[in-house]
Amino acid sequence: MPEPLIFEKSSPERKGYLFSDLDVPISIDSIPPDALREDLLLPELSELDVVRHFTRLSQENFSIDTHFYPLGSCTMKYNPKIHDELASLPGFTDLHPFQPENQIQGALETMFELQNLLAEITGMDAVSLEPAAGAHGEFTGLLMIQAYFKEKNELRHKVIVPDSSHGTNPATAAMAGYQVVQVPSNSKGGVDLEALKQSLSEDVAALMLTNPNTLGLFDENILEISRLVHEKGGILYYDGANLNPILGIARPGDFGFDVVHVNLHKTFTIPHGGGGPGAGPVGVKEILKPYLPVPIVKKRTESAADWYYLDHNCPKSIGRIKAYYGNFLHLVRGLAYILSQGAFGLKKIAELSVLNANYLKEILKKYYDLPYDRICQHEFVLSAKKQKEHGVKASDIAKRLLDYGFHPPTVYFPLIVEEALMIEPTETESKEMLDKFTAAMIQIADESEKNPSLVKGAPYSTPISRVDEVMAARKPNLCWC
Amino acid sequence: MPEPLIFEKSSPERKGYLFSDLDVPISIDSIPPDALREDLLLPELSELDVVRHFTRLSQENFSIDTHFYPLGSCTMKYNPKIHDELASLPGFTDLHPFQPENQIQGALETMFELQNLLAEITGMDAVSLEPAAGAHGEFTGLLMIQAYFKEKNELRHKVIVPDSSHGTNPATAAMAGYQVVQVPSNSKGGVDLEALKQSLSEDVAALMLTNPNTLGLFDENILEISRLVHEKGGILYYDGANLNPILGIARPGDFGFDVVHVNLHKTFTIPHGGGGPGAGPVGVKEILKPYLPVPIVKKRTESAADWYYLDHNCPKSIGRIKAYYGNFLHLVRGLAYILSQGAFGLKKIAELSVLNANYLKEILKKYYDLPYDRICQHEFVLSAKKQKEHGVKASDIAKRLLDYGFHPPTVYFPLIVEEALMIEPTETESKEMLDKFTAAMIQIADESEKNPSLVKGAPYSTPISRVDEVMAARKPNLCWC
Amino acid sequence: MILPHTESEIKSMLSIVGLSSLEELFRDIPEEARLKRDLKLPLPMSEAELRKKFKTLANKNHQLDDQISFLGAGVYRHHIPAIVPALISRGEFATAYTPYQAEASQGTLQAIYEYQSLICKLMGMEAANASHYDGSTALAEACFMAAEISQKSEILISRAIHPHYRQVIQTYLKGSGISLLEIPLEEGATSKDEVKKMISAKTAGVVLQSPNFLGCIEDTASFSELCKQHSFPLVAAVNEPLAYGILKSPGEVGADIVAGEGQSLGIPPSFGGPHVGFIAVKQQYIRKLPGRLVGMTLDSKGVPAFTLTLQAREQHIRREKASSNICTNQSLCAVANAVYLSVLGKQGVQEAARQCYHKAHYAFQEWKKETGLTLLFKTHFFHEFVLQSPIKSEKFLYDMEKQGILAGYSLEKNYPEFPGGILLTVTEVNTKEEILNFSKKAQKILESQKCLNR
Amino acid sequence: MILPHTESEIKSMLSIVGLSSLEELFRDIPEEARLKRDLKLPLPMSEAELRKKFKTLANKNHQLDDQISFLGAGVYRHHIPAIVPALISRGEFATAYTPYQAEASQGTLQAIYEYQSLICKLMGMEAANASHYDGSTALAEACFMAAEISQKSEILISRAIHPHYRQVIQTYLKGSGISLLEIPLEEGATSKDEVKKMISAKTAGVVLQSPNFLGCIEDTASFSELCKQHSFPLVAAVNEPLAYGILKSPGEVGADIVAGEGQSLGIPPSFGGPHVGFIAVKQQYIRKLPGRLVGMTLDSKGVPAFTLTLQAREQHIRREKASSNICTNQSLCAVANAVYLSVLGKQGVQEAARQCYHKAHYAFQEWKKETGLTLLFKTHFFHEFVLQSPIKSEKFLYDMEKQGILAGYSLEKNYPEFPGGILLTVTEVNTKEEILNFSKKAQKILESQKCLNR
Ligand SMILES: Cc1ncc(COP(=O)(O)O)c(C=O)c1O
Ligand SMILES: Cc1ncc(COP(=O)(O)O)c(C=O)c1O
Repeated sequence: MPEPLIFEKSSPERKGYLFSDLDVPISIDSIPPDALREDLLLPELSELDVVRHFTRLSQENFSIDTHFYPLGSCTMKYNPKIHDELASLPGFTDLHPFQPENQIQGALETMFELQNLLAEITGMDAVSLEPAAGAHGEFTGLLMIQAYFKEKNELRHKVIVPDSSHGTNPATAAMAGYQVVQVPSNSKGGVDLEALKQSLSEDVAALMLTNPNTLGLFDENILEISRLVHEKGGILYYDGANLNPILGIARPGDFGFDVVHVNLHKTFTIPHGGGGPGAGPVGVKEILKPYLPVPIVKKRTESAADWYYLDHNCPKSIGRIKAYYGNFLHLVRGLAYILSQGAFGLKKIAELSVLNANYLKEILKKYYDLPYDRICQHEFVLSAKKQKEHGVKASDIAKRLLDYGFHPPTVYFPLIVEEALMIEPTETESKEMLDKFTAAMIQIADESEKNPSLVKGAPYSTPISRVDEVMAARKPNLCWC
Repeated sequence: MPEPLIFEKSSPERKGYLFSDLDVPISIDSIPPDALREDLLLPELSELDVVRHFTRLSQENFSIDTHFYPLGSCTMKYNPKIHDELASLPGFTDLHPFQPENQIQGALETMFELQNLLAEITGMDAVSLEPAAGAHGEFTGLLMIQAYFKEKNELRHKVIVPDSSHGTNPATAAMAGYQVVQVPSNSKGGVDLEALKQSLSEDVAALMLTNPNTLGLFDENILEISRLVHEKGGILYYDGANLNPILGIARPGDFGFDVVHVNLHKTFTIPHGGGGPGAGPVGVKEILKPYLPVPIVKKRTESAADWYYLDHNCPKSIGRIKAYYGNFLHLVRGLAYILSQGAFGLKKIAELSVLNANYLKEILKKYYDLPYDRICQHEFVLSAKKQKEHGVKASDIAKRLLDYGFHPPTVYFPLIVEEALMIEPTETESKEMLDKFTAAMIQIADESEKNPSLVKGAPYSTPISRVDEVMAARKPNLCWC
Repeated sequence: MILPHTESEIKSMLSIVGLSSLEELFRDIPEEARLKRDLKLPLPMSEAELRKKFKTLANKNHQLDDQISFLGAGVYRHHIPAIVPALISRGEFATAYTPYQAEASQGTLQAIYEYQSLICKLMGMEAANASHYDGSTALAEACFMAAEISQKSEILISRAIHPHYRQVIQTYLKGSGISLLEIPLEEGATSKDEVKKMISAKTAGVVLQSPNFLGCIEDTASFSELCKQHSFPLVAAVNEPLAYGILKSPGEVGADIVAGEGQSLGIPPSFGGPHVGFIAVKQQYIRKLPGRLVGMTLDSKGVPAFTLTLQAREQHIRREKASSNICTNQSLCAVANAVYLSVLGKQGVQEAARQCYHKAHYAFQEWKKETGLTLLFKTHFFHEFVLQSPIKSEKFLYDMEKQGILAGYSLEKNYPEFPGGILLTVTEVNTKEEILNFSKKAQKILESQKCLNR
Repeated sequence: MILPHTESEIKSMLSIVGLSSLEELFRDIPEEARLKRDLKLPLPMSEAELRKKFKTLANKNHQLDDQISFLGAGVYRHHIPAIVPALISRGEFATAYTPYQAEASQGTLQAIYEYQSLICKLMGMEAANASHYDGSTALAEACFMAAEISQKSEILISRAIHPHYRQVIQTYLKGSGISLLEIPLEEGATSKDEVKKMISAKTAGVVLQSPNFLGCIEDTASFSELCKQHSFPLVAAVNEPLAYGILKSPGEVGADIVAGEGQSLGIPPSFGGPHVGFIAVKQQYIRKLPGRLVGMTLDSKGVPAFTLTLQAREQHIRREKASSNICTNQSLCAVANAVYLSVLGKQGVQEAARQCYHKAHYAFQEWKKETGLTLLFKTHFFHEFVLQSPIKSEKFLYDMEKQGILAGYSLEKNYPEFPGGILLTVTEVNTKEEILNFSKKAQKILESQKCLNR
């Protein structure tokens, strides 16, 4: 811990912040004394202490702004600084969700426009911007499906999830009360159609498909899958967290999917913030529209001027899934991104993100095992099998990459690939950067053979060396005391 | 060079920035072809490249926001973040100096208010906010003195400067065409009165006094000095760059000084920006007021409302010393600081900055030679004499401090102390921080005895090791090519 | 923003990949599945055009700061020290991902560990998760936890919980088989008599908030006793964490789980988001917590270090058996909370709470005196209270808004049992002048209304 | 902002110092020299009060962005990429001091080395200093340099240099014994015939700017030849560095010293400051440069590294013999220039210049057609030009301002020889719509004026 804890820097009686003097008389009417707090164990620091502390902490991070960050499944693309500027306009930040409609027209217009653009991009009929993240979007989607079948009086209690899906898919299905049925992948990394057919029945409410899947592969049988599920009356849920590589190329709605969520914090450049906040809008086809969460932003054109309003009057809606209306400031960012790109720009993003991934794959497959040797989409998954023969695991390679100045790929995910290294470069990285990265990876492959203990002891250049995760879990210390 | 040069990251044809499409027809009327440029050797990068480059560069700096920075003569105090917020209000930044008077009332009011507050703080009758830095303020001051004597038809061509003064003082005097006369310090670190008397004559236009001087000492004979100079008809110039320790305690104007400059970027918390920009307002007594540079902000009260204007109508003025009206955004910061402190706050700043310095001095004088063992003001000067006996120089100690996470003191300045280490902690540092610093200094004193080569080889923890300054000066490489 | 690839680079990369055009990269996508036209989007905008567009949009909103506002109801205006946005906007915090690689993420990890600790101190709890989407969803997941802990299926929730929160919980519980029953109110506080009647063998837990949505301070301790007697957990909801600068924390009055909203701690209203939820518990429940947890451990050299821990609760490891589906949370907002609580510190938080309290009480007395508006409930309050408007509250608010004052939140829609009820909030940002201004404007409106009615 | 010291710390520190009160720290200050009262300052303000106060002040100004502006005259509106403020406001850049300790300052040093290099590339020069206060003072010091190089005492300066700059030089030269003579104009450009007549044995150098203050492109090459013939330096002044995105750089047309202003390169108008001056020279003059210089060298391990160099020119070493008194410069603004030039890059700078050029020429043609306003000079221009108003220029500008348009800079005060002359600037930020708007408004004003005059 190169920087002490904020609590350790505290000094009794020190003040960090000055309030304006109280400009009203002190109230005589007072709270019952037994409701009053006696002690408050917050630290006591000066403003400079706090600035220095968090500035120094920040420097201990790898981030997109400082490092190439090819973390698979996370789409760590550049987050344009202009979006920060736009999202911090006081007209957006200093706005209360309960202000009267005439005072929030700009915010509603922003949301309305984004709803429409996302519908067009995903090929859906309506969009809700409320979900705060992808998993939240999934939950919303499944509840809509549930409401749909409830109205139809169909009892369907299963949700099918391929084994290559993201962990949130089965977790969400379980949270919505469904029984999760897993189908395996075929040898080409797609859904095993035979297995799918066998799993399908009148019990199945939905198939949740991550596509391109977590192997970075586009399922060639997508239309067949869609047909099969619909045939049995099931609903098709599209996990569009990985929409990046198909922007302007193909649309979930056109494959027959009925619900899709997208992650604005991946495809649409919202900064990840060290784990959040994000935004996970959900789009639906006409059949599910009545079930969208409330409220939905609508427009009416009154005497020449447009008027935006929040429609709560949706009797079949699943209800509210978050207080207020979504992570609004992030919606500003998402809209700004789409507007800055246009149709041509979004397509270019898809193309170059896929080109970058394939370029890395082609070079690296000579040094690392590539279980699915196909054209990939935005990402691909290597296996450290060969390196494991020398005792070097995927996690060792990850740590060693830190010494070369790269954030590692996602490791041990997806679970279906042994010693997985899941690499997603994104389109905002240049060829030079990719070349530097491959050079490091090749070097590490070489080290793994010739000097495995070097790799296994990594990292050497970070503020701390490898952490003891076992101890962390055995004796959890989650709070300073 | 842990981060390559921006030029080395360039790739031909790469674009980093998109302009709106040209919305007007292209002009047929065109520039003579021989005026047209053929090539432009600027780098070609993506926005992400640039963000990453400068973010990484920034991390190679020590700064107040990351480190204790006790650089003598520089008053490296905390720069409140609120000032950045205020100075970047669009009403201040998006303002052209030539907008009509009715459009700039807020800016002029800001300046007017600051002029008055600085006059009160320094004990002067009028203030110009135009100078961009301390040295610029000095120059302005000397030109006013020159104009004053010119009008009186007195030919005075000398300026007296104590040997403990800041380098800008003699440099400024020379630039203004004066002959510089240096007077030595006495054994207590003050001006040698006898020497001063001998230097004084009808030839002397002014004495420039840095007080507290660069030894951190307040000249006990200040009133006597002032009397002596005035007696000979000379003008008293006060280098108020070090005003911090006497804020609210004493005022240059009350000692009889006629001109004073202050450094807003030292005493008044303007961030130093890696060397600038700063702001060096100049205050004068009534006798010099007619010579102030143009324009001066004035107020007239018209039909209930105040009206601010720029007065250019000053026939005796030395003229303009900078385009427009000073480093305006910094004036916003300076005003905000004064207003946030009030009289009580400013005095507290003086007291605690002096307390911090004396505290360090008392502890460190047991380990390092203290040539002037007196109560100091905001700073004090140690000598590394004792350490030099072991071959360890002031600069070695400075470098070694980096390994302990401290920015070093100013070294080899003032020139009158051998192996000088000039330490100014400022009031924004806590006792804990001072204690950590003394611990490091004591440790280094110990190392200097027991393991001098360790100290001489420092630093070991910075992005680069000790630079070759001789080579830099011998074969200057000032431009990438 | 433009992509870095030059034409010649694209060519050379394609040739390494063994393709001759970018189109070929998509050959796995069945022809019929492809989009055969361009997306129908507006033409791309330059940075300058974006600035203009969003400035125009922002200007169509009416900023709170440009009017007088006593609107609260779960989202509060407090001073935000300038260092909060300055620090959390640093690229190294903002553009990092979830700290899965501990060695490359100590900054985020330590900041979140400190956040967890600060929330625990403020709430009187022993462990907190690394944040949740918002107060409403945090509370919904806390209800899941309660049911899981008690292994029962009926949650009793106070009617004085934020209406949005109750609605969200209702939605969340849909597929779960857990039901939600509302405990009626008495003088704005949750009725102890009623809750006693409602408790049954199915009761999974009680959800209570103090100060509650109507501003009233609840007698949480008695509820806690009741819960203990029946061995199910008391879930404390929180809208206004700053209240615990002067009021006893939920932990001190017996809550087992605390879930709520951190927006008050350094985050602007932002039209409702991003804000930040938290869930904090007593030690025994840590393995039931949803979401990420940062723990302190050692590195291989014995240096204290931080890492994500107890991940076996989470979706990426446990899939359908995870304690929640949450993955992305509100990390950067949690860091904002940490910066806020650090710079205000003990005295600052106490002072902020104190000022809220005194200003709200001054306002209420002043308004009563000058306008005749009266308190609807007799229960003690913190910085929020319900006034009884003699005219329709929507009408009163509308007229006040025309005078430049946001005069609170109308209870009519969500609490039809309180016609004319207006929930008003006064915090340290409201000045005496604003309070007096309210009196003046309200007086006039109520006067003129009286005339009309006569 | 409050100081960190607690009462008990103050006590313990005082006891180490051996004093019993803070007052005693000042015992060296003679009693009579002390201030015996409190400073007369307003009561201290909290952060919230500061925000309110400065927001009010800022709102009393009229932002350029809220109107249509064709005001330039040395300070230009250009798009500033969002990354410029985002990067230079990083604490590590903003709160560091002059990089005297190279090992702890590589960030600033490398950024400034890059700045120097970028300025050299743009200006066609070989070395640049680490910045100067602004264009005017940089040019004044360049005049000192010229006199020092030629060892002569008379500077010939074009009358088409920014009037403020000429005034500043006049002030700067006061104590130096160097005099300043103005070269008259011909069609808005500096008269070659006149300068030939003015050159004498005393001539120390010629100062010329292209595009000059009146927007005209000078025939710098001919002046350069003249200077070479007489062996004194040609000093090129610069107001608008972006012009060299399409125009030949000062270096390419023969300047020996280039001095000017970098505000156009990523710095907002800011009511005139902070902006940033620069001085760039050919190799042979580097030891005459005022101010700081960053050089590339190696560290003790042979790694390339940066350091301040040639410090023997500077005041802190040489005192009265220094090449200038400058110490603090405008470093952070120089870094802004570096970020701006890096992100625009070659193509961006060319494009910005191209757009300025075409928009300005379109505007002039449009205005001529629609309003009858004519160009005062026949000389080619870049993005600035002088129109001849048939009515008093101050009156025209006043009427236009009432219509929401800043219609330029009146030459009447500083160039009485051009009555009715108005200097207008059109850059890439001005839209076609704004240009057409100008026509409409100007038409009306000029029409109504004609009626009056009839
Ligand atoms: C494929 C996929 N689905 C779902 C998610 C979950 O999204 P979130 O983390 O926003 O909840 C992710 C994000 O990591 C993902 O990659
Ligand atoms: C005592 C003293 N005088 C003058 C100056 C010069 O001020 P500036 O650097 O702002 O020109 C300084 C600053 O370093 C100083 O410390």
